[in-house]
Amino acid sequence: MKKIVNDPQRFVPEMLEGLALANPDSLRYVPEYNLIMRTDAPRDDKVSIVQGSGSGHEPAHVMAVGKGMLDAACPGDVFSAPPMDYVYETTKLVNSSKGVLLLVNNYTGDRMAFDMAQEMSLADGVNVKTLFIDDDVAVQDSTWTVGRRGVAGNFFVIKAVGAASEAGADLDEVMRIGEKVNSMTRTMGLALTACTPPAKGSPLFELGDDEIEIGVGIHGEPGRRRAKIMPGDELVDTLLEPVVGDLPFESGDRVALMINGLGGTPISELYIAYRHAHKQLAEKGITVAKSYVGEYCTSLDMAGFSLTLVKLDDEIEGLLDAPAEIGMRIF
Amino acid sequence: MKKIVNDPQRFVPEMLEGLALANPDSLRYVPEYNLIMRTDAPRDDKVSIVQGSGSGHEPAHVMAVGKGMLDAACPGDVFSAPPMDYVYETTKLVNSSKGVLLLVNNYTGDRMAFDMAQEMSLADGVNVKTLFIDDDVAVQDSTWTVGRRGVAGNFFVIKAVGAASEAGADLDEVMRIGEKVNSMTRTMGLALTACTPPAKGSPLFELGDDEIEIGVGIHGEPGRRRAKIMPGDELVDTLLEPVVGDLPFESGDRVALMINGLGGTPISELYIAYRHAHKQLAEKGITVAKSYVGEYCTSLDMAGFSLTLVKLDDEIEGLLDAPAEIGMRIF
Amino acid sequence: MTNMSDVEFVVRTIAQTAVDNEKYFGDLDAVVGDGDFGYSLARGFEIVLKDWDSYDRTDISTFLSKVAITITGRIGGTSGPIWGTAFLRAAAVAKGKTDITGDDAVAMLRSAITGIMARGNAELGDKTLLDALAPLTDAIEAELIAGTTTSEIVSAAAEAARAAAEATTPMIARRGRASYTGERSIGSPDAGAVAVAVILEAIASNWDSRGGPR
Amino acid sequence: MTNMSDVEFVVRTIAQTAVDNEKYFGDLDAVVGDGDFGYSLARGFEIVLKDWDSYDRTDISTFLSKVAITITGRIGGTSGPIWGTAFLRAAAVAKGKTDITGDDAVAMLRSAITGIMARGNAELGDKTLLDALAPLTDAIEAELIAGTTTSEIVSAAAEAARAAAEATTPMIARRGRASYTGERSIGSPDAGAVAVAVILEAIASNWDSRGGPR
Ligand SMILES: Nc1ncnc2c1ncn2[C@@H]1O[C@H](COP(=O)(O)OP(=O)(O)O)[C@@H](O)[C@H]1O
Ligand SMILES: Nc1ncnc2c1ncn2[C@@H]1O[C@H](COP(=O)(O)OP(=O)(O)O)[C@@H](O)[C@H]1O
Ligand SMILES: [Mg+2]
Ligand SMILES: [Mg+2]
Ligand SMILES: [Mg+2]
Ligand SMILES: [Mg+2]
Repeated sequence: MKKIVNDPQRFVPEMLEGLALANPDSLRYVPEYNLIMRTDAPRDDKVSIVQGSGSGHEPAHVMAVGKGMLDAACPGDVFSAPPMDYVYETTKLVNSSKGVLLLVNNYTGDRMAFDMAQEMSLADGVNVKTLFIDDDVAVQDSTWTVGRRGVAGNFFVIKAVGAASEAGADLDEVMRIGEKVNSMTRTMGLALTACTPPAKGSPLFELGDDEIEIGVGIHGEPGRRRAKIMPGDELVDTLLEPVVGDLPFESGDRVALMINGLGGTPISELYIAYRHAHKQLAEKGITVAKSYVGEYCTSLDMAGFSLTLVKLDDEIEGLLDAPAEIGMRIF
Repeated sequence: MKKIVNDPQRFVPEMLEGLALANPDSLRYVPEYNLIMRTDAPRDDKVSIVQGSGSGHEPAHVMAVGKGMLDAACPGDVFSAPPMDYVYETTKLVNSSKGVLLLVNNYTGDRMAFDMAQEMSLADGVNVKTLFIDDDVAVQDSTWTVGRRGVAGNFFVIKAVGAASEAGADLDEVMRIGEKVNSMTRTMGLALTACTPPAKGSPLFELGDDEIEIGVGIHGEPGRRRAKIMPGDELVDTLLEPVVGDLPFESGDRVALMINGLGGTPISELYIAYRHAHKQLAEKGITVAKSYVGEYCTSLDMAGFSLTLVKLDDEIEGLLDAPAEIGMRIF
Repeated sequence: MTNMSDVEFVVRTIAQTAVDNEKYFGDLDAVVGDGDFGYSLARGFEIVLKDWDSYDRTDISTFLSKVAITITGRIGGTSGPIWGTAFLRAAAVAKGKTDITGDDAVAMLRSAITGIMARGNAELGDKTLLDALAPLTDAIEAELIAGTTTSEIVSAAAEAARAAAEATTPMIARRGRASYTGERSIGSPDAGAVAVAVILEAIASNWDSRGGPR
Repeated sequence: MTNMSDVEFVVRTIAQTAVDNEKYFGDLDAVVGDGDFGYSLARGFEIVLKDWDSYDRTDISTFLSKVAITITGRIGGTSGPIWGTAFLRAAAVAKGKTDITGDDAVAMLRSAITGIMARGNAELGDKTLLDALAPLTDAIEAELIAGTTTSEIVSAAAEAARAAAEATTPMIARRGRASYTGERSIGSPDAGAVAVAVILEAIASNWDSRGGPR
């Protein structure tokens, strides 16, 4: 394994410490519960927004903490839901009189930890709600009744509820907005390579020099099927068709289009994918009103990308346009 | 080769087309000369800033075009200096009555193309100056008289001259600032893997599972020496010592610290590197006043990172703080 | 009849086995899952071993509850809630007891199983650790009826768990990360079920030398 | 004595060889450089072949200048300016001529060499294509003095270029990308020098069947 890593067990804490050192004015690292929170949280004039999930998805979610986005992120170890205690303590730490919204990608481990933590927090009198995000169209077969996974589309939910809470919306209203954005968001991803969790030290699965995995989640697991590598435009079509067909997105729609890198794919390639997706949508009469190209929710060093569409209306577009300041900065 | 690519010869044009499609209001793609320019360039109230270089370094330099940064970027093919014609045409396209500043990383091919293009532009009456950036301390042996390479430190030069030109500084003043920032900037990088240029289709060099290259530039060439993989903190020390010792940076200095990913390294690992660099500098009495963690100047899909320090004074810090709006956006 | 000392032996063996098999359990989870199963268990049970002496041993139930709190609170992923729930449910059945009979042990296991099912919304046949837990409980029950020795019962349970774990190979995963791969989960055993078998084998092979009153 | 048709043959062979050897030249550059040498030459000389018929052939000098403009303007990397300069300098020496003697050819090559040296700030022994160009020019000069046939001269030049290219292997690169690797550049030949040898060999092996007036 060739990574910038010391003790693999310290991978997440050291990353979080680095993040806090790089953002001393805006971020605070709480080592006991492995969490990153805004230095000004909790604020009683706004609902606190928390995202919990495993680590390995950076910039999601610890680098999405900041004004207009999250008040705290509560990550577990690499690809593992946070232990219930951490969620519970995070909820208490950011408890605001306007309430707390927990955002959770819909994976079994996360669901359970957050369900349990919410129960305990409610018993303590914290006004807390949980929103499960499930934008992944790769998981649609009704046989797999655990439901869809939450993947890169969580960015849009975070951005929208972050903006709404910053504007003073109450917990019910923030929850309504989050559910609405989630319901309008669809994603699918593919992997060109497997990723290597630091504690494992080797790739999670073997993939031939000409093979790819289609329909992957964000935890480095294999996808729904394996295929041969194909030209970039066909890779895009492979994701775009199921995504468009699912909501469905239709001629006349205005959308946000995200090409999300999974960690090991350079941004140059993401723009090649963006180009084709944008053109294909235009041909279908769908207008890309907002574009997002880069890394938003990754799987460590996995090469590959996911494609997300969000159906826009004036409300959602306004929330996406609202300013935000987060640790994933450029200057 | 597993990349998001169609025809490798169309890698750069398709990327640029994608970039322009994603930023229709702010960016224009000129296919004839393979260039990206601001839609509002040239503006006669400011010096036009152009960066030319090979492609494969994204977000440098095409995604650094925008308000407060570059007016145009003129990239060649992957890792190749742009043909002289393209530089010449770019210079003419952004010709402002306040003049044009060409920023060039100090590599032989780039030097020659820009020298020739500058001569031709001057003959045409364009007021143009060229600044060669050479921040790489890996190249210091006096036997190699081609001089230091320009690498990720170019970001700081771009940011500073971009801010100064936006504020109305004249060409001489912009040049002075660029030279000053360049003189205060030092970088060194290392590679954990080789990168794969799309036209070649295979890695540029072979590197064992436990081997790294120390002292690499930004064109995927091997570095100054090969070493065994080491813990993350030692990787940082390997770069930090030569960088600190070169200017030298000393106790009492305020610096900007950049941990730049080379394309295939996830941001989580970059923050692990940042953490140690920040702490080591603090121990030396050097204060990190501004931090930059992410991808600024890459080598396609190479895993690895470079470390840059800039010695700050009030002038430089003010210019780095100035607002900017570029294609490498988050929302 | 088993007592607190036997319970301690069982819990300690579970914890030690989890720590010792971090890599193996992780590799099993990596086949169609995300590879963190071994890491998650090891990090949590490490804490159980570290805090070992501090657990309240007023009675078996209290002891198991305290261990459950560590597991639930400190193990991440699906395993924290699942294994924590199992310990909690077993503790509830042992309420107030300082000795437990074979029937008590079966009742505790059955309670753990229904607890896991409720927590994870899973059923037998979904290719989870339940598919090892239920058969091993059945085996214990059968041996109790047959009236064999504790030592033989434990061995039978281990054999049943191993056979059951292997029998998960042809199953299609309907719960957990592996379920997202659909049909591709066929052909490899469930990591959780194998872990249960490995733990039972460790218990069985050390049972006779476990020390403490018998 | 050679004429416009011979010059066309030489330029066309250079262009075609560059296009045909894109991968080979790129791989040579990848050993200690950045691997783009083959790509850069091929993309530029492709345009030379495409625009072939449109070049002004008023005299040899004009023709070479037009080709030089394509090369300088359209080839990226170090090679555009280097190869473009070589063509421009050769053109300058051939000013006004429609026939060139052997001595003219030598003068054109010498002028190209000094042009490259000035453009790239390089000297002989820096491990660049100069280290093949200079020896092949020397060889032509020696053959002219000895009074051999044009065909033999061309063969001798090719042999000299090949030997010289191979002789770059133990050299340490002092110019170009390869120079950044320092001592590590020792042990592989310079990509530019090998390209010159391959081109000369192509010229030599097709010289007698090149067509046109002799
Ligand atoms: N819903 C569930 N109910 C019961 N057991 C489950 C469930 N989902 C997964 N498991 C068990 O947990 C194991 C995986 O645990 P772990 O790797 O910690 O979870 P995750 O899938 O969150 O990474 C599986 O091998 C399976 O035995
Ligand atoms: N300064 C120089 N002067 C003359 N020739 C040079 C110089 N630098 C490099 N070369 C030649 O150019 C070749 C590499 O060309 P190319 O790959 O296009 O350049 P780059 O190093 O910019 O990628 C080298 O093999 C060498 O023969
Ligand atoms: Mg997991
Ligand atoms: Mg090059
Ligand atoms: Mg797992
Ligand atoms: Mg090269």
